[in-house]
Amino acid sequence: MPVITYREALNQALREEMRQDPDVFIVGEEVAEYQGAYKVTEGMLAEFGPQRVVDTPISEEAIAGIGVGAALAGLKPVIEMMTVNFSLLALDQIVNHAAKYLYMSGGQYNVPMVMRAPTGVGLQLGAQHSQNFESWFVHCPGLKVVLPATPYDAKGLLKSSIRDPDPVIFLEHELIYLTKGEVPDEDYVVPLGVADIKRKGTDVSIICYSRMALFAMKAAERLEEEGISAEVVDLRTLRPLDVDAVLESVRKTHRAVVCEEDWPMCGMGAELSATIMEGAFDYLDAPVKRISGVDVPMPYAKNLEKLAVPGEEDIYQACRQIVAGEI
Amino acid sequence: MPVITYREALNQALREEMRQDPDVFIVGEEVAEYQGAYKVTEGMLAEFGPQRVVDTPISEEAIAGIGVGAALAGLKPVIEMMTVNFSLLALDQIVNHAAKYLYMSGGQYNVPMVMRAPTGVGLQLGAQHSQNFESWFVHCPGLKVVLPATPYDAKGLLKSSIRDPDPVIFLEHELIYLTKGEVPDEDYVVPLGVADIKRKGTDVSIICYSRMALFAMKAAERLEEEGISAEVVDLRTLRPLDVDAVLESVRKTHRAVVCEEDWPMCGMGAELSATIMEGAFDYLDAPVKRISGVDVPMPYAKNLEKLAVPGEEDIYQACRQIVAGEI
Amino acid sequence: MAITRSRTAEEELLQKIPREEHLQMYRMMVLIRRFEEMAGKMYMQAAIGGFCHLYIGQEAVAVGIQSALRPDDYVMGTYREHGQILAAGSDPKAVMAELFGKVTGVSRGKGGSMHLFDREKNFMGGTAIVGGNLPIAAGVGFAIKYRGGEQVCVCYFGDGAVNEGAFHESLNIAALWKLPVLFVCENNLYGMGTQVTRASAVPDLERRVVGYGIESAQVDGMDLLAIRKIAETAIQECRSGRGPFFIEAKTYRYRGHSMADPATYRTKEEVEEWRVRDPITRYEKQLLGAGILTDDDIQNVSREVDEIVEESVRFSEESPLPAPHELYTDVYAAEI
Amino acid sequence: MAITRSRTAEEELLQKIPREEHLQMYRMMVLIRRFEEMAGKMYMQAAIGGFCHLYIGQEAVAVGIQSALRPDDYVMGTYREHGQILAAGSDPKAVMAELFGKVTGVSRGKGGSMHLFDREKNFMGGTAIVGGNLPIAAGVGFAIKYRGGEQVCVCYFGDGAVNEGAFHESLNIAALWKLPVLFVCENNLYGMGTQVTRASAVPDLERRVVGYGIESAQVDGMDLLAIRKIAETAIQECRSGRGPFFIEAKTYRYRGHSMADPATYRTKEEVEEWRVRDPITRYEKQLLGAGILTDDDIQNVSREVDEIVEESVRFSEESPLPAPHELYTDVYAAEI
Ligand SMILES: Cc1ncc(C[n+]2csc(CCOP(=O)(O)OP(=O)(O)O)c2C)c(N)n1
Ligand SMILES: Cc1ncc(C[n+]2csc(CCOP(=O)(O)OP(=O)(O)O)c2C)c(N)n1
Ligand SMILES: [Mg+2]
Ligand SMILES: [Mg+2]
Repeated sequence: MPVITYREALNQALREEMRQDPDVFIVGEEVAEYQGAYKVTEGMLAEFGPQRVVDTPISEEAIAGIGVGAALAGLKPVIEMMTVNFSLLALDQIVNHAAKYLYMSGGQYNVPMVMRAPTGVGLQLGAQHSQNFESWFVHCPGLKVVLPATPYDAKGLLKSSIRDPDPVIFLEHELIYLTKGEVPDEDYVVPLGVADIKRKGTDVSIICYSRMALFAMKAAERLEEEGISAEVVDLRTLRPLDVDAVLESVRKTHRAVVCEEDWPMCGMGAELSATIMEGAFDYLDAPVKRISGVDVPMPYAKNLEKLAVPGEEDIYQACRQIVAGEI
Repeated sequence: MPVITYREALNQALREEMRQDPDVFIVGEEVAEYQGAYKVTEGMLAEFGPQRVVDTPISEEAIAGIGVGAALAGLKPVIEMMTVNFSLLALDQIVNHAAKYLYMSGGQYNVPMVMRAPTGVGLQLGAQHSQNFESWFVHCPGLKVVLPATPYDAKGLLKSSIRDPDPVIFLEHELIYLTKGEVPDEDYVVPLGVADIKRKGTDVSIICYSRMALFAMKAAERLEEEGISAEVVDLRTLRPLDVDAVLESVRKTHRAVVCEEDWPMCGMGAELSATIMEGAFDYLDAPVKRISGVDVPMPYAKNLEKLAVPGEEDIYQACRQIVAGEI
Repeated sequence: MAITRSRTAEEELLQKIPREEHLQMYRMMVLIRRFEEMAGKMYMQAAIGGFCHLYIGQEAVAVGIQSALRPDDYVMGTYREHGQILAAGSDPKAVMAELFGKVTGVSRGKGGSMHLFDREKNFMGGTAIVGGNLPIAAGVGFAIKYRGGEQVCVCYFGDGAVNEGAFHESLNIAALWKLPVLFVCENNLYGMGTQVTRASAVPDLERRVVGYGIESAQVDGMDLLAIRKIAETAIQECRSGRGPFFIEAKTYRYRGHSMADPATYRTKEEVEEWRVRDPITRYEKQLLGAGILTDDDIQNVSREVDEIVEESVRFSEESPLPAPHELYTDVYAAEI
Repeated sequence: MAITRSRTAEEELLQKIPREEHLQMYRMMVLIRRFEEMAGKMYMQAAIGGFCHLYIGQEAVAVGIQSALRPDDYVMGTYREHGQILAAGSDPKAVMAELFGKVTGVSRGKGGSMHLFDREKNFMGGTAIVGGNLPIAAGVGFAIKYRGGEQVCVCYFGDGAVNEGAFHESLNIAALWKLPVLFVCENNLYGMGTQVTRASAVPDLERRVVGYGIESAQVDGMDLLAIRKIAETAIQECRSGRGPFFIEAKTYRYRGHSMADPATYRTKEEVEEWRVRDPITRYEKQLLGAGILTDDDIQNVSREVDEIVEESVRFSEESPLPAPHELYTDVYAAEI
């Protein structure tokens, strides 16, 4: 199977869907002539032309509205927010409109739109450009939230998201665009709402998603050397959440470490922790351990940024402690 | 002590602070001539004049920016978002700017601003006008989040919020403006970050805030008749969160029911549930029980709205079950 | 363009439009008026909940605009949209039932007064966020152009909405991409209690769009024929691919902002001045004067409309509430 | 107003401004140029991280505007603000140290290139959100007026920011309330890779503010004296309480959008055309021509500035990183 980057996998997904469905188009800042701020749409202007690969003014709220309106009129828009940080300017369209249209209209108007956005910490991009807001989107009924960790999942999930009849928030971690993996050339999809056991284990369940899943895999390898068998549950989709997969794993391992790069309070880690307690309380040998970003705005200085972002070592240590009964 | 409404208590707090500090002013849609959409600023235009009680165009993002800029220049703005639903249009100013200015400037520029907003379900206001977003604000370091349940707390906490050197999100539940309680005429404050044990108990801890605290008190009374002693912990401030008060109560009662009107996923209930497990796991006789709004956009129809919003009965039943060991 | 006033142009139009159509437009204006009066009454009786914003006084705007549209055109309304959706041809029974929160309502009782939708009529809501429909209208316009269609998307909004960032972003993009969107600003002088002069640095709202290089016109919002005329021109512009068009209709709401608003911020005199220019009375006079309608016709319309409104209330009262399980449906279109 | 071009006006200004001040402005332009070239170099050496947006080519704008301000006036910058904060008088050492992420930086290393702050100079940032500083500038203007002060708040932003809703809301409110805000649009023809003609329905950006009834002017952003002149007029307008002022400075960035951008979306010819109009060379010629500065002066400035820049790098290299505990400080001003 060909080995390509996460970014190329997304590009493939977009091209394949646009080739087979004329109603699919992509719109956003710098997606066309500039080939995308993160080059995800590279070459697409040349293949599909300016009608279907559309550059916009710097108007996030309108970009989201273009998506909602086009979707209501029957198209399948993929809107790109240059980064999730700027989607704060578009939340009224996403949350008050896209997420509620179907419900408010009593089932008449669904919104088959995908909002793609790079998310997470970068390389010293500072407080306003290093955020994660998946918990905000997960909070809102009517939205679906997807955060793939591997090129294979990225392609399969983006294709599912584009075909999905509901608004999907599709978040791509900025620091994994260049990671590589096997990706089939042909058409395939990864269904929304299904977690993937990226590694089987018996001693502790590492529940994770996006870039944290890559750290989890590395940590699990190190743990194995110490005879600790960690199961890595990559959620892939946060809403709908694959609660069964999470509980099944924890009921087996009796220990859970939940991981997010995002800030802790009211984050995905909190939701997972609560969900696990509610569904597997009697199976737990230890409290669920949360690993999150440090609860501060992201500092610019390299040394401070390093301290603020959770990684492999944090997962590794947490698993060791929880298995050793130190948590 | 005089008995006044929650709304009058807020009005008192605003007037007292504006009388004693000329840098305090209030700005927002319809706060002046219209006397406030919910009449919280009634009579204030007459007392303080249009320079300090300022009507704005319908421009939420600019309103928030007026607050941030005025605060940076040394004033103490109180901005009113007509309802928290519209603050979605102002989140870039609140989260990317107000919450980060102090940090990004290395301590040079703090933002002593208060954003007041009615929140929560109303009387059949529909999907776009019946939301709670406290979990979103709680998620963000740099912000403080306050949701008083009683007139006494409302006045004392609003005064603390106005005097606070940091950005404070102050959320007032729409359906408790007319509730009454004893409120001192004179100057007093309720400190931010301190929960209030509204009722002592031994069998179960009801952790709550805002309107849910009022339901919790009623539920606790009913439970007492059945010989169940419930402790009601009114958080009052969600960020900073009074973790000690929560854990102390749960370590005593060994059971916790956490209540929010908001949607469940990544909500305050999830945060509390996780926090309690992390801090009192060995004390828990049962998993923490979450009570939240139903995970759907708010329907208009009266009967459906009633089903969507949690209340006294839900808390009552949850406490009975958890004490009976059915959870 | 300046406000259309010339007598001759008016007579021209009166004659140009077939009697049947005059009758339809007149009936629709009267229907909206009576429907709204009834909605107000039902609200006082607590048969209708939530916020209820009446369209009384502004009838000529929606009726004039909608009368110039094709069935396949799209409409984006506001939260003051009872009149807009009725003018778009929706069944008054289903609209009233929605206000009652019944399952027979246009939105199955799940939307309410501020969230009326009717897919059959391409009526896309119904938003309670001021200015929230403007970016969406641009999106609908984009879809029309994407498909090479000839439809138009009409977007209604008030004088207050002009100051939202969404207005700015949407008009710039619609103009930049030449989208077939007809922006209709219903300038009723107030946004809640705020006079347009206290909200807009330039109270002449047509001036507000100069920066987008967009075709625009001001029109007397109390003059059905003037609105009908400019609507035809504007829609033609949009269809022909020359881009969006902005109409400022100067109108007035007789009632408060919503049923909850006593409207103490304006004088009785001001309200009276506007009532004198009532759009229905005016159109009625024109029709009678030109011999297009007779007193009998007027009385018939009055009787018909009263029956329709009565019937809409009866229907709503008798209709069932949504079943409890409806709470959980329509959150997602896909099975989860 | 039209772009200032008249020769006489230019000579007038040349003579009116004292030599010492000319020397300062010239030195500042050269300092910014060399500072930015060094920053670019340091970025390539990975001594500077994150996004780095250079001001090269636009020096005349910030220098011209800042030279007309008082020390107690306020400044809101963008993320392309190295030149803006230097022109505001901040210490080059502290600015460079911030780019290095050192604790001696203007923001203690916690802000970075896009988040420069200097309270002593009333330089309020430094925002990485396009258009994000416009509402804040209105707020600062509000505070000035609230206190009855005579200061002005200058707000810099680019041609791309004009299309954000924040621009619209802020200009309307500033005009409506007559706030002392000087809006300076640095139109360098591109927002990232997007030419202004592909982003703004009306590419003549001065036209974009007609709808706010705001005083405005277009100026050659490569002509320091022209900018200085219009800045004086504009600032006078603001101080006198007549409300905000909008300046569109037509300028150009020689480098890509950021250090990461090869700028393949524009031709070498276009870049060359603009380089010919280089603001530093032009001002230099004027000063020499009028006998205000001598070749020696020019060489001295060059030497001084090189030393300052070298020194700023040395200082930054030698400065310590923020201590680990700084990660947790400055989240809140109050003890928690
Ligand atoms: C974003 C947003 N801000 C504020 C409100 C509250 N609100 C509802 S209607 C209204 C006034 C709107 O005035 P206008 O646009 O003139 O429309 P009109 O009511 O006069 O028809 C306001 C402020 C809202 N619903 N949405
Ligand atoms: C709200 C927001 N949207 C998008 C971006 C990404 N971005 C950074 S700079 C830029 C272009 C801005 O162009 P302009 O306003 O002309 O300023 P210039 O870079 O030319 O100085 C964009 C799109 C951002 N930082 N913030
Ligand atoms: Mg109005
Ligand atoms: Mg630019």
